[in-house]
Amino acid sequence: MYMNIYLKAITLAVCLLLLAGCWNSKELDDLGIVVAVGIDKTEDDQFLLVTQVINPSEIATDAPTTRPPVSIYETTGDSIFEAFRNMTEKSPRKMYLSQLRVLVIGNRLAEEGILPSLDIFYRDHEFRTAFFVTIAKDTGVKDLLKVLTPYEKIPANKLMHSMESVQKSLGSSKGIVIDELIAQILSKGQNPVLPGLLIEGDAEIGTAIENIEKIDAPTQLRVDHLAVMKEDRVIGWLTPDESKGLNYITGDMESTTVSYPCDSEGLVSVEVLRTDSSSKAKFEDRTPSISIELDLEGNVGELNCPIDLTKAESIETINGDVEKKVKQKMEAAIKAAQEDFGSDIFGFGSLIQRKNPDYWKTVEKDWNSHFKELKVEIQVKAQIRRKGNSTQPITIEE
Amino acid sequence: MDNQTISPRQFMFLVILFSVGSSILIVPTPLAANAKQDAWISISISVAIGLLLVVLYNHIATLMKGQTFVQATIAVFGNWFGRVLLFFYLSFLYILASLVLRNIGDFMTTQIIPETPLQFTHILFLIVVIWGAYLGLEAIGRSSEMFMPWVVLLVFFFTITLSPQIKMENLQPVLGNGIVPVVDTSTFVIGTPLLEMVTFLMIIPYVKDGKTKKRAWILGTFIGGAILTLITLLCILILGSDLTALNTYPSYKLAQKINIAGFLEGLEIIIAIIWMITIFFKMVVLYYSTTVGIAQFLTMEDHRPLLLPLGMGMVVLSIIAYPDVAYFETFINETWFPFAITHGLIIPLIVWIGLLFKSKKQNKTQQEPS
Amino acid sequence: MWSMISIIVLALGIFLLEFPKLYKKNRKKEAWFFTIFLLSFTIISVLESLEVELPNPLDLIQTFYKMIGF
Amino acid sequence: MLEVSEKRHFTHHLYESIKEANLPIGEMSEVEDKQDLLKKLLSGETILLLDKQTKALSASTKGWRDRGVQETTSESVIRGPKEAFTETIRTNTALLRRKIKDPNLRVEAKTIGRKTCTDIAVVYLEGTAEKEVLDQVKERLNQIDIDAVLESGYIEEFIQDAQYSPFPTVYNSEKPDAIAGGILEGRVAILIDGTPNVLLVPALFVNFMQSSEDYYQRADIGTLVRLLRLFCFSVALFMPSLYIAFTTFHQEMIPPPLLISLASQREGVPFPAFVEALMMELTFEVLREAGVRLPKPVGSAVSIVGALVLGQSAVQAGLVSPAMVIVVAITAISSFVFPAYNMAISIRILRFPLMILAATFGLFGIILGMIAMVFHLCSLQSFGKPYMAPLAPMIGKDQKDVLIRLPHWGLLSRPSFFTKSDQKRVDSKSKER
Repeated sequence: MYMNIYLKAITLAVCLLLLAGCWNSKELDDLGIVVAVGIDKTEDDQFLLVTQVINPSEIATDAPTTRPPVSIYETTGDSIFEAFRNMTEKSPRKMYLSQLRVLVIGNRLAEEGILPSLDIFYRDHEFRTAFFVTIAKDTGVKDLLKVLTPYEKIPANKLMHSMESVQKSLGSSKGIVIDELIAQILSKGQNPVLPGLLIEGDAEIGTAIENIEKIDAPTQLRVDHLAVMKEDRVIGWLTPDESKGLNYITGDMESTTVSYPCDSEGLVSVEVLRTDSSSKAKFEDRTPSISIELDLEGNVGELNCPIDLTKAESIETINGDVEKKVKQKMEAAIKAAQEDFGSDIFGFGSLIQRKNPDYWKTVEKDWNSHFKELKVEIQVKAQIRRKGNSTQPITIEE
Repeated sequence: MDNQTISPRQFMFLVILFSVGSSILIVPTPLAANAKQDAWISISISVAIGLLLVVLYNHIATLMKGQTFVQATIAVFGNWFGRVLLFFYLSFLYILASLVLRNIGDFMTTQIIPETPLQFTHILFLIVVIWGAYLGLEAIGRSSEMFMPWVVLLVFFFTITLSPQIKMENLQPVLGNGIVPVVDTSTFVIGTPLLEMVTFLMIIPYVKDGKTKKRAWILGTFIGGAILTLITLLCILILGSDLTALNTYPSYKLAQKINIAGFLEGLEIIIAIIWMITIFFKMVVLYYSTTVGIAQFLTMEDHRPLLLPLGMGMVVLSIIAYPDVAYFETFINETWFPFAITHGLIIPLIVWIGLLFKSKKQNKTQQEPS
Repeated sequence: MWSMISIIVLALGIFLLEFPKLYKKNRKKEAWFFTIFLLSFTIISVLESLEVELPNPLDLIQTFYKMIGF
Repeated sequence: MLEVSEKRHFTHHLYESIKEANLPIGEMSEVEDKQDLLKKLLSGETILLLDKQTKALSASTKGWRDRGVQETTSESVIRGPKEAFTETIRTNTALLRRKIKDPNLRVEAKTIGRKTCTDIAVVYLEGTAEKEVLDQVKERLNQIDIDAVLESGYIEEFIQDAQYSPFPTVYNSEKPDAIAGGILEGRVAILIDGTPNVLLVPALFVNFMQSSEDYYQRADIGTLVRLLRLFCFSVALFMPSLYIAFTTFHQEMIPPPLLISLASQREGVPFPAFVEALMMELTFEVLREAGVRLPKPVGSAVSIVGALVLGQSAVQAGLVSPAMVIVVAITAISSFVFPAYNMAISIRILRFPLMILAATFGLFGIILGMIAMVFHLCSLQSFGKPYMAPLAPMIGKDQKDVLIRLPHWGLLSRPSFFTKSDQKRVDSKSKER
């Protein structure tokens, strides 16, 4: 009897709650799924917010229509949060941000400092931490997000995938997700780098659906090299080689190519399969220095000069040449960071902090100037393991 | 109350769930903020101290001779002084229970269902807690056996899937800021949940088999402490101490980082489930011992009529307990530890001394005639 | 207004749920305590729903421990 | 005077000899009461009245058309005996006796029902069945005072422990091998005349997850099937509510490509997901009920209507989303997996409150609902045995025949939660070669 009354009471309570409404429920078809967000400052010092919202029925359909797969909304506001709310004036649906793929930061904002504007992306419960942060290089964020991409229907997905594949197989850039970025900005011993995005071709043509109706899309999006930051401001850009050097040092290089002209004519290209870098801080008389050891393993990828690959020495020479080449890139990156930018993008400061926390406390305040003086030793060890399907370069015997 | 008993194993599970519940939510942040990368050392220290505390509680439990803390205190100090002590003890439990309720409510409304009014979340949660407390200790103990494997499994899964993202260097330098902040911070974990274990003095008389139950309590505290240490360690290893301190709920953020084969994302629900289950058991244990305590305080025969009225009060208290999160943070950082030590250590110590005297006297009276 | 009515309805429901049993079993003391608890907490809930400032026990605790120097 | 008494003496002698030896009929009994006599006559016995005798003889000559032992209709198996109990209690006890030829098998007869006088038999193994359980069964049966008993459901409602619980605490089956297996474990079977459904107590939660076929297939297969059933249990219970919770509260937990496709499917569906799910589930329940009641030739019409109208047209008309149809279908199929029909019904009932909780609080509601359910399950008892045993309270040595099933040579003892005495099942030497 007792039990029955309790069951009734609970059912009654549940019914009451149901009547009170489903506060938080939002139906799937009421959501505007945002895949990319662009932020920048306008000229009158307001925040500019651009969102790329997907049109689900266009993407998951058997019968494509002429409507574009994504739409763009643009608003301004005194804060980013306000700009998001202002967006409801334009968009029929509530912006749903959990599926965000890419956050694009405009030039103007990047030079002013991005940390204040990152707050909402970390604070709000709707954002998840797995989205890339990038910088729009030489273009406005809106133009960038407006470009329709061939093959991949959602431009934001295309950006994310190319960023991943550039990092995986070329190594001249790398993706960074928001919490890593915030951790690096907050850390005194390391400054972050951000990948850049740019438009190739005419921005206007890219917005039209005709852009993707052509085999050779006239306007395309490209992932470019890395932007060097000092704390939260962008202060310059690395060249492709320096970017690769940076990735070698920080151990983010997964796979890339190294090519160089050989003694006579032609090129040797080596496919780097995996790298393993370890950096250590050393102290001599309270002067810190960094030593980097890089192990590199690769294949011969392409060969069009007369080298006799059957001989063990020739593999040795290739090893040596690759080592030299990679070391150059790494040194270039360090030189750029130390001399041009004065920004510790490698995390050497954190290494020193871990090695000698007492010393670190004395230099922590103006680490970037100490960084300029820091001595770095580099050791590269390359190992070419295989030479592919051909035993020798394909040449005509003379 | 109604002669329900639980087995030592069930008791151990309750202790584990109790020590993990709600602490797993709130512990990593302040720890990482104060002790930085050495937060896990702080937890280990406090767990070691907590084990000593449990030894004391166990000793008190033996001296209580099958009575609950409330009954024993009244028996030792009489109706007047005993009741004064108990008033504080019971109000401690009641306030603790409503704070725990608020914790889960806060978490749900910040992370999972932000637009739902707080009080409705509390009411729903409390209805189920009352249901559990109504069914009695036996059902609570058995349910803990049903849920414990899942909690262990989920914690295990959580650890395994996150292990590729571990960065060992986040732990270095060990003791970089010296030992002082580490020891200083360890008071936090002693305050919550270790001193809160004084609640079990209301439960332990209902545990069968006097010998293994002591071991069960100590082992339970140890395992619960180990889980807490593991979660904090994972937070620091993966997020780093800066981000851990920045997040309100770092372990939830941590779960967002699980990514299996690029497809299985969004597994933060796993940690949410662990939380809900463990916090639920903490609530049930607290609520049950509070109502049983109040019923014994008022020499009632049954605690069940009190369940619903006290629940109404708890919803109100949990709402007004703190106006905003900042208030809670200062309260938990500054006032909670002395508050918990008064009720979790000083009152039990007073009762302990009283019990010691009483048992000495009894021994004498027993020895003299013979 | 609605919240006040629903609180009172809820309290009445709890009363009807528990009281007859206690009355039948002739447990006078428990019936009294039950009624006192229910009544006082209902009043508190109603006051809370009318947004009356209620004293917060945590404030009390905080000032007490501040006083003795924590 | 003397003649009369001699005559009486003679008839008495005759009466005695008829009673003792002369009539080749089993089950002769004496009747003294007129009321009793009428009752016996009406229940089909032959009454032999002798002049000048105050007692009558009643011979059990009951005879009726019965259905004969046929194949089971509600619990079909691939491997194992296919016979089912019939409506006749004598046949049923014989079926059990044929399986268990132990002299300790006891059949205790009873009649319940003031008007129907239904025969009831309590069957158990003396020495194996626990005395407390047996006493409780008899006590509860003796307490019943009802005018009619037409089916075992009447008895079940009187003797079950939790009067208001969606979960069954009495097991029933129409398969003699399942009941015999239960009796051998030390449980008590209750046979009721007029129904092929035999009750078995105590019944624990895990019993409803097991089928007698688990023991006939090889151990590994039996284990896998049991785990599959447990999986289906959770699917049947939680699938619709999880779907509602995920699509209306926690979209961030759906993998992105799936989210996009779900969102595009929902485009233009007029109802909220909760109403959609409720509608579809209700429709399915109606369909299932109709399928049971309809005469066989019309049955196919229902399935056509169900498949075409609900599966196809409703989606094309944009009333429901295809994903919802899939969810409902998976839920329905999963709920058919259980060997015990009454457990399947309780799952069907519990699905709806869980859906309501999911629609108001999302996953928070579902988990709280689940916790409340587990607490309820853990508080249940069946004839003094904790319902969730041997999971909670955990009994280590009984785990070998719960979620997993060890091979028969590994199941050395009977489950200890039913009986403490006569534990030995398999001699450990029987596997030695």
